[in-house]
Amino acid sequence: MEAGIVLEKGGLFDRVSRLFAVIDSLPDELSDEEVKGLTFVLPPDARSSIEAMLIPRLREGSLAFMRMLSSWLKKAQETAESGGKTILVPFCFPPELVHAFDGAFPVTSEVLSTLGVVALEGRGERYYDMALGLGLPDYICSANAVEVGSMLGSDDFKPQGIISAAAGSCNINAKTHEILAFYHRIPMFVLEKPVDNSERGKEQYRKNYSRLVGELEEFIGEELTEEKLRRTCEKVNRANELLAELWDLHKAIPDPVPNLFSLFTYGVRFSMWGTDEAIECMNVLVDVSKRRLKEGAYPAREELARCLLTYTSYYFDLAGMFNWTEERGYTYLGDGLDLIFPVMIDTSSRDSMLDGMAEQSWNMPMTRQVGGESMSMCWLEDILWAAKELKADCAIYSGHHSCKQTWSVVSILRKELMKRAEIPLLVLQGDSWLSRTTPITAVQKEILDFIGNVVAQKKKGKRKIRKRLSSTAEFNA
Amino acid sequence: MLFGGIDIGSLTAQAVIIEEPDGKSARLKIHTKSIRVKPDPVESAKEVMGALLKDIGINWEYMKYVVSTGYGRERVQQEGLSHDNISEISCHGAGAFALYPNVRTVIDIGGQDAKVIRVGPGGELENFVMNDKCAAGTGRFLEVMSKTIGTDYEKLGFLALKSRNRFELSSRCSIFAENEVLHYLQRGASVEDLAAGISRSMADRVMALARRVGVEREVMMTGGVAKNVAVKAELEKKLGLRIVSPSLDPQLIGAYGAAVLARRSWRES
Amino acid sequence: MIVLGIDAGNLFSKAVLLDEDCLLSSSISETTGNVCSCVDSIVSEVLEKSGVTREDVKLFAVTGGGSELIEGLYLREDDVLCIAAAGAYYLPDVEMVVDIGGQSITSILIDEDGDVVDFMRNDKCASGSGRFLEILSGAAGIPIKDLSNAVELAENPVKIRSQCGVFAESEVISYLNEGKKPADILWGLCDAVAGIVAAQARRFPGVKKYTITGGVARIDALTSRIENKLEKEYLKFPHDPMLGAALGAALIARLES
Amino acid sequence: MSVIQRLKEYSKVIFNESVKEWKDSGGNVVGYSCVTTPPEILLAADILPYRIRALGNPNTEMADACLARFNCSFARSCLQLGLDGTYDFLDGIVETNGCDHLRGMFENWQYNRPLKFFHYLKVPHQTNDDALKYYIGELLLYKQAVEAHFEVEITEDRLERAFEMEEKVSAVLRETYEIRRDENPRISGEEALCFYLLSTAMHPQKFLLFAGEALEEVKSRAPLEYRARIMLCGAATDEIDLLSEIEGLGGLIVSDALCFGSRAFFTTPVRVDDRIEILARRVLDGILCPRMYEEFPKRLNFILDEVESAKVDGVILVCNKFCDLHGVDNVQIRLSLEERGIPALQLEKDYGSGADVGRIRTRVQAFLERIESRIR
Repeated sequence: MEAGIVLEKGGLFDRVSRLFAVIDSLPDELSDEEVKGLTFVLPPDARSSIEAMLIPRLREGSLAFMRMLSSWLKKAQETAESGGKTILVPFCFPPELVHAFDGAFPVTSEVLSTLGVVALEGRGERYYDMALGLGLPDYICSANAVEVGSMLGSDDFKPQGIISAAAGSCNINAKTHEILAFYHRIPMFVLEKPVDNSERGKEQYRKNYSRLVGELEEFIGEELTEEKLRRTCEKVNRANELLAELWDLHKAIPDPVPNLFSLFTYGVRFSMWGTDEAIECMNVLVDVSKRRLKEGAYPAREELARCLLTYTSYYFDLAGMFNWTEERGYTYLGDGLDLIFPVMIDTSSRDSMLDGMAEQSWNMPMTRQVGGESMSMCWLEDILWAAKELKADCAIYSGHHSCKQTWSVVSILRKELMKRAEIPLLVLQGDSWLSRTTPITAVQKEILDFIGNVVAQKKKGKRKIRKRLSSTAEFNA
Repeated sequence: MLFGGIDIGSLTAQAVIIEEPDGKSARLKIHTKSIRVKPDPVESAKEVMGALLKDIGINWEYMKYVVSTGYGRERVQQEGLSHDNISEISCHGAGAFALYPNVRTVIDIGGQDAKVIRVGPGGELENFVMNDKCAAGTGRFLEVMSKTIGTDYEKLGFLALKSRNRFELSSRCSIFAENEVLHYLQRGASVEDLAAGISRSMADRVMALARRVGVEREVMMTGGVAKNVAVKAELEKKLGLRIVSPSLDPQLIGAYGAAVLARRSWRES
Repeated sequence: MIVLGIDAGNLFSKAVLLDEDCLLSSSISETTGNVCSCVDSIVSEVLEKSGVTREDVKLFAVTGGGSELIEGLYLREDDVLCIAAAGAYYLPDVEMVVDIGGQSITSILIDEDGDVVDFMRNDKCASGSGRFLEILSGAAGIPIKDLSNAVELAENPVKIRSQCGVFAESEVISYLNEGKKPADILWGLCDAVAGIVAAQARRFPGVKKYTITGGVARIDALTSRIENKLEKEYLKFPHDPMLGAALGAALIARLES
Repeated sequence: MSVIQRLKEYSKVIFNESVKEWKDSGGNVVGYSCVTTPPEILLAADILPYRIRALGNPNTEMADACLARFNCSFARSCLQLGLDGTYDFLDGIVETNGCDHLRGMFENWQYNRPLKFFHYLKVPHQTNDDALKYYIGELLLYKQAVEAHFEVEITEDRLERAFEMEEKVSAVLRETYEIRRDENPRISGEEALCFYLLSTAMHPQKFLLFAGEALEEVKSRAPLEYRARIMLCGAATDEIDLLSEIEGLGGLIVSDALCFGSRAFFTTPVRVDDRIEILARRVLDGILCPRMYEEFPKRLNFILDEVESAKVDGVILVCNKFCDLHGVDNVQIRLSLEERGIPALQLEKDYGSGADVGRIRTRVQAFLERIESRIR
């Protein structure tokens, strides 16, 4: 860091890990009192998020998710301590490839940023400011900036390598990884996604993927044997089945899957896919949802709107976003990051498995949509498909400033959604990871106005303001 | 011998004259004047310098060398009111250094922009950064906010020190922040807490700048916002060091620096 | 039937008193720290002006940011609906209402029945908003009410590029310091704001006829520029456009009764 | 009016006389926006390649209804000119994935005001052999698409002639840079930019005549005065005004690493026979754009060499707000330059330098003063 600015002791990763270490010591069943006691010690921002997760209807799922995370964080540290290689990966890269190695472990920058925002005092914005302090622009991806800021501005836990898998689908993500590697002099392995949906493009991607595998084997100093691959791929397939099951549960009306589970689902996907922890966590999410389906449980009197979020959600206030909406009868059918398109991997041979993994990687969120040949059309097609599958009656775009790709074509998405499926799209301008951009109260007002006037209104039937008013006027005249 | 500095800000215009008695004695006299700006910087320059000269009963022609800085500094020179024009960044650096040679970092928050200036051991301009992103964290931001809670930004500092509970100002855009502050005000938030929140968010913005060029002891704060004790205190906390206050009104440092540079140019020529 | 409509906006509070279609009286005042007392004062003002007693008023309706702070049995409706209602009712064939409020621009698409189909609002940046315009014309030394007349005097207009309120302000100040005339700067300002509004309005391409509400719509220098930029027909709001939401609230109240 | 004066005036127009003539004589014009699009292929098909520019156009009303406020203002300005009809003289467009903003610009352009010919040339972000092979394939598809739509055959000797023309053009442009680099520069950065702008908005043969004359005039005139020798690095900067602002303050731009500048034609010679492969290698190996995620050392070294050979006093790193590639790369460059004691100024600005020019002037003037106070 530059003159006069001292490195902070312990950054985002360290703080979050210590926070989550507590989770393991918790009993499986938590009473309301125990929750109170547990959150008592937390700073206000963290408390509100943890409380949001631990309200009765979410408690079981949340605990499973938090356990999964704490073991993810713990294993990352253990890998580092035991001289293994921790590798920073973006969310749009399937971490199972790294899990397949014995001596390596993936840490996902967006997941870490989100944890910082959810669980740290001041919502991790301090780290975002550190990134800006370096001179990085205020329009860089907050999903990375929070974690990157911590890595640049504190003596935080550092990875030994970086996989830059957004090359092709996202400029800023790739650039952020580049400057991180430059700043800490750590190797960066680029996995480029050609913006080309033709067979040439796919072939090129398979080449790039197997080159990456080779580079990793050399870097980690370990051969990726067929057994290791199979061990992992089988777990991936199991988790994929559960993912598909959860997806189908979303189709029920009202949706038995709590809003927050959307975040949990890809939280697992982006960190522990290909491990037993992922399967355990997914199992709980599915079981809870099935139970709720049987009981016909739903947080509000009626399901007023089935919203498909087209990109991300807002993470800086879980209570104010996920729970607030479902308590009003606004269902999250999931957001753009739930568009994972699981691929069942053929485990018959090393090649078949690598091809399957490459295909899975090709189908990851962002990589698949804005990394596609046409950002607008690839994105639109997936959203249309999901909206139809899940019987969505409205869509909400919420993202962050740095997503230049979605921002530059969201106007096309809006027009086409209306034209092709009569689905109205609310465009929110806040930032998923920064409350400072648009306070949650403003966001909530937008959503209320939108659903109240545009979505629920349709169901209630028209007000016919013009006809009725003029008739009353005539009547009274 | 007389050397002058004229600094046209967005709200006020300042003039400083350094009077160097003939003979060996090094005792310099400093005369200062400050007025509200006129629409035209040339007018402001004429008036503020004129008034100052009147105060000390001296005519323009006795001025050996004058440097203009701030808004419209070039035009002030073109109109023959100054011999040279120098950016306010250099002037604040030079002014702070002349007052206190141990200064290495100058944090200058003016009406429209915030700057962090690094000065070398010889007083040279080593590096600087100026807010090129959002304008939150400028004097204007603080001014709008103060107006919203019905005070001025000097008093706002003292209010903030009385704050009991933490209030986080989430918006950065001054127009939205104004709305947000109103929102809480209408819902019964205490003016003290709001003031503290505003000052903290100010300090955050400035810190982001400071990190970019780095901060080295001693640090001096100049510009109008330096008069806000809460922002200063917040910055001291974040930097973990004490911030030196100039022995001159912080708003005069620019003009004083201009005069200092005028004197230097005269000697070198 | 006499109906009272209130719009407790973030920056201004407005009240209207409607007897059927007849606007008996209206009142506008800056929203202070205490919304309730502010609303009370404008309510008593409209009653006084029109010589109507509280008892004569059959319905009270309130909308706007501060509405939840107002005690008493009021019918609450959100501002999108109210603005749409006002536009729909007073201008029978208008398809879009663009409301330029204190710190945001909202374009509301309405169908032939006058129901809201869709709307867009900028919740991130306040550029183009009423406050934006106010601050900048202030910086140029012209109170916002004199804007239109001042702009008439423009000879060689400048171009305002910054969309951030404070930066635009320093742009204005530097222009002043370069010796540019306030009129020329304000011309550029109106043009810039008109551009921002037009961009917002263009997001509903199909629309042919539209109107503009909100305080800023009072400024002809602006509405005329917006009109020139949009290849759509501008219908002038028949009452003080700043009263749009308040009128809408009253109208909705009449419906719900 | 002097030749250089005329050249300046000429470069300020988008649909200039030369392009008009070409159109009137029934010629086709195809637009491209990124230096990864080799113009040779179009030239060989007897099509006029035109590099899409905005020349500082600050108006983005129509574009703002498509692209968001968070998109680069250069991309928005270009889209505006596409939507308001300024670019209707184009018979087609070649899109590249130069950056996310440009991709968005092209998609909105094509969605809202489609052109007859539209081809997407996909350029890898890596330089390894797989990437090279893929890109060669892409260039062939690009060639075929042009041949198919405009019903021409791009033969080897047509290609050869195109190469020769382009080589001559690059030679002239390089010469302008040599003159600037000189102890006593006789061309300003502003003028050099005009040379480049014209070279991509005119048929090579016409340009060579014009530029030749201008160069003669330049060589015979007196050296330019300056306070400091500046190198300007950064994004798509076709804003003539911005450069004249900087030079007006005394910072003579003696070299650059700009997309509308050296980056477009400072290519290392390639020794292979196949012409398409030459084009491919030129772009992948030669291009100094921050979109190439693994090539930072190359970019830095180019700047360091220029600083050395052009005796640069300070480097100004310019970038349009919301530019991801340069926004981050400029930080890396700034850190690396300051490390070596080379003064660097990061200048983030809205496109169309009319925007807060006052603040830009303050920062640049202070930067020059900083350089001088170091010299003192």
